[in-house]
Amino acid sequence: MALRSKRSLAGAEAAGAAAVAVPPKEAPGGKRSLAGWVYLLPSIAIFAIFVIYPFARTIITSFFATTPAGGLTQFIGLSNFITLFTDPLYTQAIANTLIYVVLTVPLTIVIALLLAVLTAQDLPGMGIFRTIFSATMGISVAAAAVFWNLLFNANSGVLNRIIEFFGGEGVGWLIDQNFALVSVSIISIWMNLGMAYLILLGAIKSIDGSYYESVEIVGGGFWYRLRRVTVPLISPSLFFVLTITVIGAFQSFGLIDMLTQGGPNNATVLLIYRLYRDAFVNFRIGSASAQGVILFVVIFVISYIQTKLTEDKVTYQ
Amino acid sequence: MMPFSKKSSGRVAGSGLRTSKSGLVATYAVLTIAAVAIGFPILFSISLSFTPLEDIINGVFIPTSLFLDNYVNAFEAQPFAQFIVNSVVVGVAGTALQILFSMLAAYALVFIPFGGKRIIFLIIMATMMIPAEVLVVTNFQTIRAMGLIDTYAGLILPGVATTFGIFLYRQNMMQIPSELKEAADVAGLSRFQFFVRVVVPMVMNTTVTLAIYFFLVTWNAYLWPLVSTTNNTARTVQIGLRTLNSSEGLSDFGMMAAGAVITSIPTLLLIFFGQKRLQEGMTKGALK
Amino acid sequence: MAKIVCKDLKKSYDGKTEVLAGINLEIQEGEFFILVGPSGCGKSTLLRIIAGLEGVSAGELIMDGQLANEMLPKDRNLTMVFQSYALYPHLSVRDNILFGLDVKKVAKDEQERRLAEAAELLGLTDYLDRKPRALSGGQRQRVALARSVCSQAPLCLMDEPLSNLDAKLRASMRVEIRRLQQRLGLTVVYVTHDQVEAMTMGDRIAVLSNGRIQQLGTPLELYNHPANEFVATFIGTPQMNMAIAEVQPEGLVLNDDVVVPLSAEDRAKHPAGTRWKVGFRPEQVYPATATSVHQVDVSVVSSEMMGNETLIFFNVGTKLFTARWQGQHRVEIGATLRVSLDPRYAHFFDVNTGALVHAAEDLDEQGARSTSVVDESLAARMEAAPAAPMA
Amino acid sequence: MAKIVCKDLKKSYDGKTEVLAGINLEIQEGEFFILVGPSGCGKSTLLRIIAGLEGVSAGELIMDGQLANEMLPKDRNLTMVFQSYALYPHLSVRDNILFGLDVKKVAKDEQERRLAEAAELLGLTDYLDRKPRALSGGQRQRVALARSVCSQAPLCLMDEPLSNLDAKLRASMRVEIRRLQQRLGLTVVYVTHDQVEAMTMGDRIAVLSNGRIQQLGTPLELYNHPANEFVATFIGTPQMNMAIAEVQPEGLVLNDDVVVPLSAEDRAKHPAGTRWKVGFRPEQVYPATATSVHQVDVSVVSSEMMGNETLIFFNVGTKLFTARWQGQHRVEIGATLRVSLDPRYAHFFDVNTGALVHAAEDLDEQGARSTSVVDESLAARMEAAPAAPMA
Amino acid sequence: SGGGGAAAETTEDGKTVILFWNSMDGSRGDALQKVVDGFNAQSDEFEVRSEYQGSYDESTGSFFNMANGAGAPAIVQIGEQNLQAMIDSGLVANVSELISAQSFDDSDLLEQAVNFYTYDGAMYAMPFNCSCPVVYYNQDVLDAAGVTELPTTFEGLTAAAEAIAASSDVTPVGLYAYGYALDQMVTNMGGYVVNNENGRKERCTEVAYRDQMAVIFNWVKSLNDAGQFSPFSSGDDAISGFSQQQCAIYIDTSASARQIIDACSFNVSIGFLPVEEGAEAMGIYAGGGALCIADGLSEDVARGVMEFCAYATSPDVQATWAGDTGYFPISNGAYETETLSAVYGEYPQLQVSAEQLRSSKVNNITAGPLCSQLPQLRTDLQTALQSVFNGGDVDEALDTAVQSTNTAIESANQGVA
Ligand SMILES: Nc1ncnc2c1ncn2[C@@H]1O[C@H](COP(=O)(O)OP(=O)(O)OP(=O)(O)O)[C@@H](O)[C@H]1O
Ligand SMILES: Nc1ncnc2c1ncn2[C@@H]1O[C@H](COP(=O)(O)OP(=O)(O)OP(=O)(O)O)[C@@H](O)[C@H]1O
Ligand SMILES: [Mg+2]
Ligand SMILES: [Mg+2]
Repeated sequence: MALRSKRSLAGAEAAGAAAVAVPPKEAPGGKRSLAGWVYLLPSIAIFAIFVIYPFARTIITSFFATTPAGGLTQFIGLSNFITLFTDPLYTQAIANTLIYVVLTVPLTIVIALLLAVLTAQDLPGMGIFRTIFSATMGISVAAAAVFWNLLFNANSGVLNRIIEFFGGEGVGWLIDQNFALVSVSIISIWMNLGMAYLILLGAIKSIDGSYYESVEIVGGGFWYRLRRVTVPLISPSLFFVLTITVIGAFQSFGLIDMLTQGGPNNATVLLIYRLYRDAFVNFRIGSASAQGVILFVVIFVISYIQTKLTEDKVTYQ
Repeated sequence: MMPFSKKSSGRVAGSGLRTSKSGLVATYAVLTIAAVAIGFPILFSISLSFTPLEDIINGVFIPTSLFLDNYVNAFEAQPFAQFIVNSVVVGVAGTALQILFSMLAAYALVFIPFGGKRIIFLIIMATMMIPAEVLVVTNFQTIRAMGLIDTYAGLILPGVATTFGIFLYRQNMMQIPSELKEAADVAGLSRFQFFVRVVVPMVMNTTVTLAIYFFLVTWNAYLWPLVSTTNNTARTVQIGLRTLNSSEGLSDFGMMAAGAVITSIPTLLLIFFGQKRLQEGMTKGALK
Repeated sequence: MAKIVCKDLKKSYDGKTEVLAGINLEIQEGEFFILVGPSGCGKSTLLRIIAGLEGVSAGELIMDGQLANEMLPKDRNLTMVFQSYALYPHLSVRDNILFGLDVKKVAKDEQERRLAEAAELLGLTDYLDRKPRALSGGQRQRVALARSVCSQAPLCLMDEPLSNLDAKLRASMRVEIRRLQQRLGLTVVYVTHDQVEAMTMGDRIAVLSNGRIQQLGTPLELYNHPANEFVATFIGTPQMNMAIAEVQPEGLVLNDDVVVPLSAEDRAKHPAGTRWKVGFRPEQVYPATATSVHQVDVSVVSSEMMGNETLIFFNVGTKLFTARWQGQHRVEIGATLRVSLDPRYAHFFDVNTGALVHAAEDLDEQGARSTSVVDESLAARMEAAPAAPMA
Repeated sequence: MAKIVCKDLKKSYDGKTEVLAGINLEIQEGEFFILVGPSGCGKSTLLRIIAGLEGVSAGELIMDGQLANEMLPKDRNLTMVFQSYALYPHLSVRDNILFGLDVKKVAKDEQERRLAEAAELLGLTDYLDRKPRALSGGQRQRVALARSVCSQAPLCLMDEPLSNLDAKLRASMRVEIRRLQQRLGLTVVYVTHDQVEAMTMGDRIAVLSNGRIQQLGTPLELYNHPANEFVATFIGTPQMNMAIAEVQPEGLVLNDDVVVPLSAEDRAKHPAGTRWKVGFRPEQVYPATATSVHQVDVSVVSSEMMGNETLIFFNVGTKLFTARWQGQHRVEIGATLRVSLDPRYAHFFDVNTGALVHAAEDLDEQGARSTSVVDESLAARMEAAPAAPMA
Repeated sequence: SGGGGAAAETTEDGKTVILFWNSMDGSRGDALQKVVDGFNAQSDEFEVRSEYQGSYDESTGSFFNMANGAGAPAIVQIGEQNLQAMIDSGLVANVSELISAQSFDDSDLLEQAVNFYTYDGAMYAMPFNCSCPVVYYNQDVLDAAGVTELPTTFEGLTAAAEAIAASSDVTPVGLYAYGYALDQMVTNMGGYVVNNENGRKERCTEVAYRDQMAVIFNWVKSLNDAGQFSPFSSGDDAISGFSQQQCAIYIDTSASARQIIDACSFNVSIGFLPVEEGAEAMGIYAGGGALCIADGLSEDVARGVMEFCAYATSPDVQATWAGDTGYFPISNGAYETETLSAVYGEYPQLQVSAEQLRSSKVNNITAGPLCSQLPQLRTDLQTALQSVFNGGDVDEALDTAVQSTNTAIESANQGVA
């Protein structure tokens, strides 16, 4: 995230695509307004109390040894961090997480975009498709874990039966360490698709029709329309979906907890799952706090890079 | 009437555009495949919820008769009615507040000039990157200090400010043509009046999307509802669902599938009707 | 071959009111075809139907000899200037202008060439790197126009493409568009509200109203032989003065008020009947001379001096009549003016249907005035028009 | 008291180019003030500054005697018709028109009254329950206008409010707006590209170009005494014919090409110097009579018949000249035409600065033509203009 | 409320409320409620309010967060893996003291169970629900393979596996990575799971299972290499695999026994965990759940708590509880009851698992590991085993596990040092 840069994540500058103006476009009576803070107050207060304050505490805790109940016992400096980075399992968790992000994020977005584009047309039956595609949003992780466990079950799972029915060979979806992360990724894509789809669909539907008419006359085909009109015009939403999907991927522990518990052979230990285990099962609060800080930094850095890479391509009207 | 009258023609996003025949075939083919792939797990679990455990263990997943025991068992095992009420209350109230707070904040960020806006926005964005798991314990203590354990308020409060909502609203509000704000300024509307009369209706689309999303997130939440409650008075369906799952020994898959279906029905209905509403209430961009 | 044929084309948005209630027309290849009509009469709708952006409710649209009702816009090989511009906010002016050319596989250097030419033509050269939101209204419209110019598709649809430009620029654009159309042999369907554009640019004009074509013809046909009252008042500005006229012994009574004396010759020439709607064009409401037969005294309600001409308004019954005189004339409000309302210059319409019964006399068969020869007598009359030099 | 005073107002969007480079003007209470200028010259910007929607980079804006640079739009008590309409897509036409009235505490029945009146006036009565997107371009513009009409704020800013309307409607809207303005004593600042609107509606016109006011005056002042070449060519349509003129023994040489014979009297009247830019209005390029002193033979390039008048184009050097003659004249392309280019009717401009050196002669001090008395001789000349009846 | 620091809450009819947090999900929740209802029905003075709090770990976490303040429970059910953390937190009472203070009769409690929850002479939790891993056999397949006696050694199992492989299509052995079974097997083989005598002498500082674990892992590896092994992803997966005859032998908790026997269309036998050839089985420790009691309870509440404990551990209640859930009773008397006899009559196999515990020796080995990082230890072992499933090297896998667990123990110990 771009604290430093002029253009930032989410295009903080977007308020001014007009911000080209060097003496900023100040409508009269503008700058001295306190009103902004009044509108922001509810959110800011909640953020301060329930996000920033506890995170500050987390940061402090990360420098301490703790009792199982979370009490701070002794200041140990960076020891929690050092321990983590010398732990090969932790570095593996970092690697797993990155792989997981790379597996899930692009596919989720590409599929969601494709489906959104196709179903944005007012064709008969679209209502049903739209409902199906957004339906996974309504399935909780717990429920999803139940379904997919039965689908992925290596020995009796439906998926393998289908594969075998067509003459293929079954796969140890969740127990083969080469497949487990992929399998979890598939479920994760399935689960996150709904939201991404819905946001993109909404964005596409609110594009003014004349933009499509114009490209239609020019004769651009499906991909041209997608590339030159749809994607640029929904780029803010796309960027947003990208951001939340990335962040969501970094923070998805429910599936892991319920399906693989990090296994087999640590193949599916993600940073967040490791954090969860240490905080809520092993009661190593200090280490968990340190992991929280690390995770924050990792997400921050990734988001920042992502912002940098995409900022030219995101246009706000 | 010509074949391509309003009803039958494929139209791109609100315009009068039509799609070619081959395009139509391809479209439906892709969509059908996707629908099967995406819908299958759900159908599968619905099927499972009507199948006796013995069959499931032995790999029979399709009910041979209308077997309702799983549902009966689920309702007996957990007070789902109570949980659903709680979930609805928490979901509705939480969603309403999230919507309100996000709208207000986004409005300030887009339409009100004031110093420090950038920084505030960046901080808000950054909060999204903090893993919720590390906040739970401290928030529990905060809520307890407020005396809100086992209350709806305690369940709702920590989540009512959402970066997600603020961001999406901000995005949407930035698309409102500046002339509309200017016309309102000229007409003498106050900030709040502009907010209520123009911004709120014009971001209705986002509101519906967000409302669905917030509701689902609240509905599907597990960790915080578990931590912030100690008994069933305020607990939500996900805890009920999780409770069905046996951590030791054999899980009753059928009952769990039934539970999963029970807890998913309200949300699926919401998506279904929300989707309809979304399609109807699609407000269009500005004119000319 | 006719480029576009509409056969009984109908369109309704809501299934109740018909915006287009049966349009029949043929547009020839290479024709500059103008569509005019009051605001909301369906001009844009018709254009959008031709473009394939809007389906039709009934009827046939034939393009290049093929039934095109279901043809996709991109298969129609046309370009369109939208009334609302349809500029892409995320693209620079340059990319907006070039939009779509790559789909047509136009080579890069050819694109650049066309871009440079169009930008030059439309005075956009300095703005190529801007985003549309940093342009003025007229500049945006010019970008939309430039896109169409660059496309060079054989059929070009334009929806009020010059409405936001100043007179000077508009005048030069009129010429340029016409020139381009002729050079490239384009077929153009052009919607406009501007009389000058309608009269000077088009090969033919269709006047649309109430979902139907009221008249279709060359500009002068429409001007000289308006098919009905609607067309008569719609074409020509200021609009034709209309009044109910009745033949009475004392003369032609307009709106039960003003009596225009009639000679026997006049009476003989009248179309059948005794009661019509008659229309006098403002420029044919002349000041009366001593010898005028048709002189009438009217009281001036107001006047407008526009530099090169003066409009003088007076009441005929409850209706306001306009006289349009060359030069600048200061006329007092309330002053009595003696004007000549010669029935020879009047169009006669059926009082019920509004259909033309009898066109103004001094028009020949072709609808052109007989004064088409520039001779010395004309010069004498015109040169004399301005006032004598000041003292 | 002056309603609006601009003192050396400057505005730049990018900090580099000045869109407004020092505007000084006073608009009086109750005045109908017109802003014209080429596309992109800053008209909308100035209007937006007056409305308080745009800050100024330098200078003072004084409204009702108070410094208003920082005043909020809503405190300025004005109404505005936006060039882009600014209709709320989620509100019906009715609510769009009434938008903001309740904030001003206008009673419900008063609102209804005004709504009915404005809708009637603008022909929107049938569309009140529609959403803007189901309206045609002109209908949308009318809604924007109706909102402004309903508001009845004492200051009304209008940005090309009639550009998308047909001529007929536009003519009646001109009258109605002017009437309303006078009835309610409104101060109106009005941006337009339409010459007729500019000439007939405004009390005064300001011509803007290059970020500066080129001239400010009544319509006829601008027409008769254009301060410089820019104004001369901008006001009046078709635009004034401009040529470089040099006094030579054989006469006045235009664009090193056409020689206009000069009498001694002519030579005496010339302004100082021997080289100017001269401008002839198209309507003052007359056909030459046998007695014409200033006759010139030109070759016709093209002509346009517009019904009530004909434009004839010919080359003077490399420049195209236009003659505008009443009536319909069929002129062959390439035909030789003998026209009279009387220097009395020419405006003389400094060849370098473009400033007016000498206005056309037949204009009196007030800028009105001396032919202001409607007398019989005028009538004789005008009545004679149309052709004799056909055989 | 009925818990820690705050004043005791009473019901409308004047009963003192005892707040009891449990982690009994699935059908076990109903069985527990039955116990609670039974107690409430017979007590005039106390009412136990039982609330589900998620898993043992989640419940433990919440208990920590409550820090015995308002709303905190008087009794919290924990898993054996939470014991050390509970003790470390200082929030739980010394149950032995309560036992003597309230003159609770603890003579009938299974000594193996008491052994686990006792540290330094003091018992920190009241044993309540007990289960242990056992070996399940598909008796039909065994019969067909000619295996007449259930093996008790790894070598025996290997031989049986070979016989099965020779005689049927069924994969002989199946396992899922089940950490609890692994440390129980170490115990059974006579090894300490963690050092300092399973953390009983002194706080443990590292793991001690290396040798025994190597034996287990090598055994798995050899089966795997021989193609006589089928890995499962979870307990549920394993149960359905076993019942669908995808394996003939597998190890799982005794708590599932009834469901497995019911679900399988073939005869199911249950046997003891294996040891190495020639070694004697040491027995197992009493894993499962137990009841921790909040420290600093008022006299009144404490009395109620002990009354409830007495009720819950009484023979009849334990017998019914065992019959309802599949846990085995932790009171000796329960085994004499008719209730249990009836169950064992119907499911003779169930007796085996109880026997496995009851026949265990009582010493620091069978006291079981006392270690705050027991969950981590098991996770690491599971990981290691899964890597063996996937063909990984045994030593490498174990090294990694040992290393990881030791780091965790070290870091956790820092906090309580
Ligand atoms: N937001 C902006 N950022 C940068 N430049 C701008 C912006 N808005 C307008 N301009 C430029 O300022 C100049 C004046 O614009 P303005 O809209 O005032 O023109 P206008 O006189 O109203 O023209 P038109 O008749 O075409 O509407 C134009 O050259 C335009 O490109
Ligand atoms: N999407 C729509 N839904 C319903 N009615 C519509 C829609 N679009 C246009 N109309 C109506 O159809 C009629 C014709 O509209 P159209 O845009 O074709 O008019 P137009 O002739 O182009 O007018 P203008 O000169 O004002 O642009 C209008 O009365 C308009 O209100
Ligand atoms: Mg239109
Ligand atoms: Mg403008």
